[in-house]
Amino acid sequence: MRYEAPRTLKAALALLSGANGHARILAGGTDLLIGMRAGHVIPELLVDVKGIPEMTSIVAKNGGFRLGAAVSCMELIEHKAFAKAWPGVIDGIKLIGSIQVKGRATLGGNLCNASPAADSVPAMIAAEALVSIAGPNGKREARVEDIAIGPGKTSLAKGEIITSFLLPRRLPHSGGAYLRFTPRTEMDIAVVGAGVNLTLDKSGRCLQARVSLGAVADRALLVPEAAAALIGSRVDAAALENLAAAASAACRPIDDKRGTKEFRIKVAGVMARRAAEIALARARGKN
Amino acid sequence: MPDTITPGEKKLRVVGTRPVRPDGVPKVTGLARFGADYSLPGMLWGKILRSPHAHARIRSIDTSQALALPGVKAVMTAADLPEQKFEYVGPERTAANFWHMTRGIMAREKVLFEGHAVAAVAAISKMVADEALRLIKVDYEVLPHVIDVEQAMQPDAPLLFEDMITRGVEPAPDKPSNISKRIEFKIGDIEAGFAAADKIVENTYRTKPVHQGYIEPQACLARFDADGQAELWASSQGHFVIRALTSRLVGMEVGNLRVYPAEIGGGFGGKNVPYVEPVALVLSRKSGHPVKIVLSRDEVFRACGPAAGSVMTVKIGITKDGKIVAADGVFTFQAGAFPTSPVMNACMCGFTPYDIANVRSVGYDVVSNRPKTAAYRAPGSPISAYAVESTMDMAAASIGMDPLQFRLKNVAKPGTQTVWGPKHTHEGFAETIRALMQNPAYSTPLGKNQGRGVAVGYWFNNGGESSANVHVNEDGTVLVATGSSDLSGTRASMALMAAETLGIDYDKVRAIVADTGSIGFCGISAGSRTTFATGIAVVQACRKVIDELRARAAMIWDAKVEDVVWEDGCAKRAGKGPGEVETLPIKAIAAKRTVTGGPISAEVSVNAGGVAPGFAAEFCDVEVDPETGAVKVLRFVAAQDVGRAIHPALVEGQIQGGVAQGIGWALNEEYIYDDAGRLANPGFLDYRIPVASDLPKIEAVLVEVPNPNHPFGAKGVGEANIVPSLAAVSNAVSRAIGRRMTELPMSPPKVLRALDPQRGS
Amino acid sequence: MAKQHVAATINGDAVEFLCETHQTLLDVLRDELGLTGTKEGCGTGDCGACSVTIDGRLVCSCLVLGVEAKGKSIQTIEGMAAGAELHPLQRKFLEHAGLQCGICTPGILIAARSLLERNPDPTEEEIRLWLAGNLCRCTGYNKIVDAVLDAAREMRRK
Amino acid sequence: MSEAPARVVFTSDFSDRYTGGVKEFEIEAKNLRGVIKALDELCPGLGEHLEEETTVAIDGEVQDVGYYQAIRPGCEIFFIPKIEGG
Repeated sequence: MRYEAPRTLKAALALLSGANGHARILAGGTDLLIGMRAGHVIPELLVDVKGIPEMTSIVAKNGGFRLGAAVSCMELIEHKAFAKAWPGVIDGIKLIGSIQVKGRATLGGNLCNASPAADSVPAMIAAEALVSIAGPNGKREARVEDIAIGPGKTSLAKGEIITSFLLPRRLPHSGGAYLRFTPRTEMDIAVVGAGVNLTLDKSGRCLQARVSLGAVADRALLVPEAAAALIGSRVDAAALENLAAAASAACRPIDDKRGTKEFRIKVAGVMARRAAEIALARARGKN
Repeated sequence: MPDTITPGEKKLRVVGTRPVRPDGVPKVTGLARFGADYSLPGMLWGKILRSPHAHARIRSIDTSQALALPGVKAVMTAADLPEQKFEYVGPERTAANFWHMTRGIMAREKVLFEGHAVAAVAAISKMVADEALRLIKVDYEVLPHVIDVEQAMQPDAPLLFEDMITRGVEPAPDKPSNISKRIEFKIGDIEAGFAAADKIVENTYRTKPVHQGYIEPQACLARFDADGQAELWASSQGHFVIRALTSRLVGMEVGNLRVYPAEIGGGFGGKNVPYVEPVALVLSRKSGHPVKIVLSRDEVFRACGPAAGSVMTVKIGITKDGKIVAADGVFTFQAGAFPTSPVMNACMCGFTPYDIANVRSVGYDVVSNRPKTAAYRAPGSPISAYAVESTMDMAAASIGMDPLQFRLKNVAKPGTQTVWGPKHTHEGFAETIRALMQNPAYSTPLGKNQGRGVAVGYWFNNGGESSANVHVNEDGTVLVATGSSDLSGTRASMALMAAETLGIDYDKVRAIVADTGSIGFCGISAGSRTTFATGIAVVQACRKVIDELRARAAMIWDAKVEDVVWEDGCAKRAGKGPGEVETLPIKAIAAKRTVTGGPISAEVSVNAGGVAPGFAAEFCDVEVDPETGAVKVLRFVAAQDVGRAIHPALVEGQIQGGVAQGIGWALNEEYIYDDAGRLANPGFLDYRIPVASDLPKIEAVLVEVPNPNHPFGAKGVGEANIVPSLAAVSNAVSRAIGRRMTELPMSPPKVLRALDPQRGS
Repeated sequence: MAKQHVAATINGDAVEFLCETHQTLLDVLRDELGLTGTKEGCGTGDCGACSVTIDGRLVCSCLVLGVEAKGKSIQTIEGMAAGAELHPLQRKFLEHAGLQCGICTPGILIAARSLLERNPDPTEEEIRLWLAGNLCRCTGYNKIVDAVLDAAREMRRK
Repeated sequence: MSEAPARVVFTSDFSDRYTGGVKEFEIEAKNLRGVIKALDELCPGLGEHLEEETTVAIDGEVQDVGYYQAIRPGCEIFFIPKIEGG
């Protein structure tokens, strides 16, 4: 097994396209190393991207943020301006494993590992985040919800790397939140996750909203029907109930060791409603 | 029998204080050496090949390619272990059968569970060893398997042992089954008892197997020399017992094996028996090199005994004023792949907190395609207590009586007969319940979706064989050596008891754990026996040393030994003038050791009896999220009769630790199997032991009703604390949601289903 | 397979070692460098027994490759005491009986120090959340939390 | 002092296996060695089972089976399963 730590994106892309055998990108490694230990993944080349400046920096520009895909979760959590602007995204990032794991884990890894239960993904989808992708055929952008296409599968072409995430400037009176359900308070995998992002007009009516659910299908879902339940409403009890119903209706879960179908469908609505309540409070400038 | 110091009598100087433990500093600096931390020059790494199937016949094993791989120095299979006679020997409770035990170490005719060891290799690196395992070809004939205990009892269930006839049934069944044994304990006349009852409460309960969850995987280092002598560095709960079992399994004389106690990273019963030691020894014998084996967490979960799962039915008859008149329990335990779960303990402990004239406990021990169960903290008792205490809670509620009042009204006292015959002789049960009732938190009001649950629990505690050596060093400091593995600070309690007995300061005593070549036999550190039994040996050795010190002082003074007393670490005798006292401190006597007869030391070996049982009473408050079924434990108060707390901080730690394990057992811990009989959650991510943020403060209430048979009144403290915890949590959840929970773990989906008005239990 | 040459700083000392590409930092520390104070409880980042800091960042050394240590500064439990003088956290763990078997203790001490570097005055809840990645099966965490609170108190006074 | 014999009691489980169901015996002996000897004469082989498999409660006090345990006339002796813990 070869290990390379290129200093430039160009060099990284060259290594990946040049690799004849099985090459893997090493960012935080919190999933890759476990797979290697278990013998599920046996790469011939590891390309460590943590030495590439544009993948390891956080840049604030005209109100938005560009987050390097290899920035560790702890760096994002400790970045005051970002945490203040996107508390809902931070909610999701904070739930990715222990402090130790967050010291290594990255947004890029959490997305490309393509686990339906990844905690940052519904939060990023709700936030309408974009990803910048570099590959043998140049650069492109994509929506976060279009990357994972099934458990462990992504839409990325061979040799492509997600270099960064883009979060737009926020409109006034916007708020977001991510909540998940797990049996333990920490150190657990989401049984259900719900990310909600909404914007109010001056009168307090919901102008726009995005709702995303995790761990209830083969990948994180964007649920427009759930968002529709909020848009135009004052996000009152009735709207929240409709949101919950729409969220539950959108679930296509499985029974597994972490939860039952029946449980996931019920709790998806509960998580979406509670996340919306927090998002609403944040949009109104409370906490 | 050693005399007791009862409260009010002689004031204790050091027993009951909270000094830093002798092994403390190396454990906070990373220098303490645990099982995996030992190495030797030329050492090889051993790795074990395990069965991917839950149940299969082994047609053949081809190790030739593995052996041919460069860097591989030895390969072993069960053929390298001597066959053992089929007979159940030793205590009925453990019913050791070496024919089973050797097959547990390495499969012979069949693999009986996923993860069952089938072969092992020793190589120059972990990587080469892993590669070698991939080269071993095992030809399996896959057989139908059975995981669940109730399915395993069905007449058409796949048989693990085609010739197993249930023991304890007269006349013996003519057909084989997976039911290894039936046991029954009975007093009085239960039919008459139930006939006299105003109310009868009955329910059936199920629990899942759970793992002890020690953070240190099994690990050892073995060196087997050409002359047949061997040394073993292992982390275990008893290096003498590891020596006894390992030498028998490997086929060597006990005297040829010396076992050194590594620091042990948690055991809780799971390290009473060997798993890797015989394998490492054989690989070392075959390779001629030292061999180290360190299990992975995955292997620990798949192959190292968890606690039994169960299905239990308990029936209780009470009068309208709350007197229990009859109790009947049927406790069916999963033994795992080989016979003998702790179901006998379950039968013996379940109803023992109570004074009931008519009681029957029936137990079934059932094998299925899971790893053989091992002991886990008060083995068996928390499981039957869960069923009994849940039913007691229903009984108390059915007559609107406070659940602690109900227990106090029926609590066993000296003179109460146990279901297995003898009468209780020790106080402490009622005192412990009263202490809990008086806890101010017990009367605090509860909020919405909250519930308070109580339970009590009994554990035998244990005595038995222990040895201690006390040596007065040249400068008057004292060395205390015992053969008891120190799981959680017993070196500190030994040093405290020695310092108290000798009348010297704690920091003048150094307590160590000696290897099997350096001290007499000591039983395992299990059954809450160490501070009691080994403590008695230490105190008796100190008393011998005191007699010797008096004799030496008499020689120095040219006096009669009868005229010399021992007080406050000094020899004393009446001086010339009236009221005058001459003293010789231990330091001065040690300085004169050579001219007075040489080194001053004493070794004492005992078989300690007069054990007093452990008893705990606990309550907890929970809040249930009605929309998700999530349970939050808000408060936990645990009262335990500890006899006397030798080192109170360590005793509190035992109680808090036992309760934390009980909470995990009650809420989230379980073995989950897929349809192929493979464990689906063999890691700490999906086998959910409580993390720091899951738990509340756990308040430990130390109740001290001394045991007159221990010099300082100590009773065992390690185990009784976990016995009521499962039931306390279950009773709290049941009261919070107004529905009786009858299955552990009470994971959120189960609680949410119970809350569903349509389908609630 | 050619081994990788790595130069790093461990507990303040310049260290060089050779390792296989797949070898974790944990295996390098324990098997190549003899620093066995860092423990393996799971090898999958779920127990925290192998906690170390890399350039001041708390991580599980079982989830880091040895080769990734190139040019990094690593702190392990062996470097926590200042010579013969124990770190306040080490002393408070002893005073409060914050350990029983002791296998999780090195990882918890490293994690707790990392918390106090960022938050010198943590609440009990903050401590429990920060330490959620460090499993302890003996203590029920009570005395661990007490020890960290007390150490923080003492360190703030200094 | 009275020469009342000691009352020896087995669990039903144990008596079913080794004494043909007889649960109680009256034995005169000074110590446990004498009790075990007498029982072994009544049920050959029983002695070894008692020594290997049981703990004894003499008037309620639980002791390991030891020859030296003194037996008071008229006392109650229960042979019970040996306990092992976690």
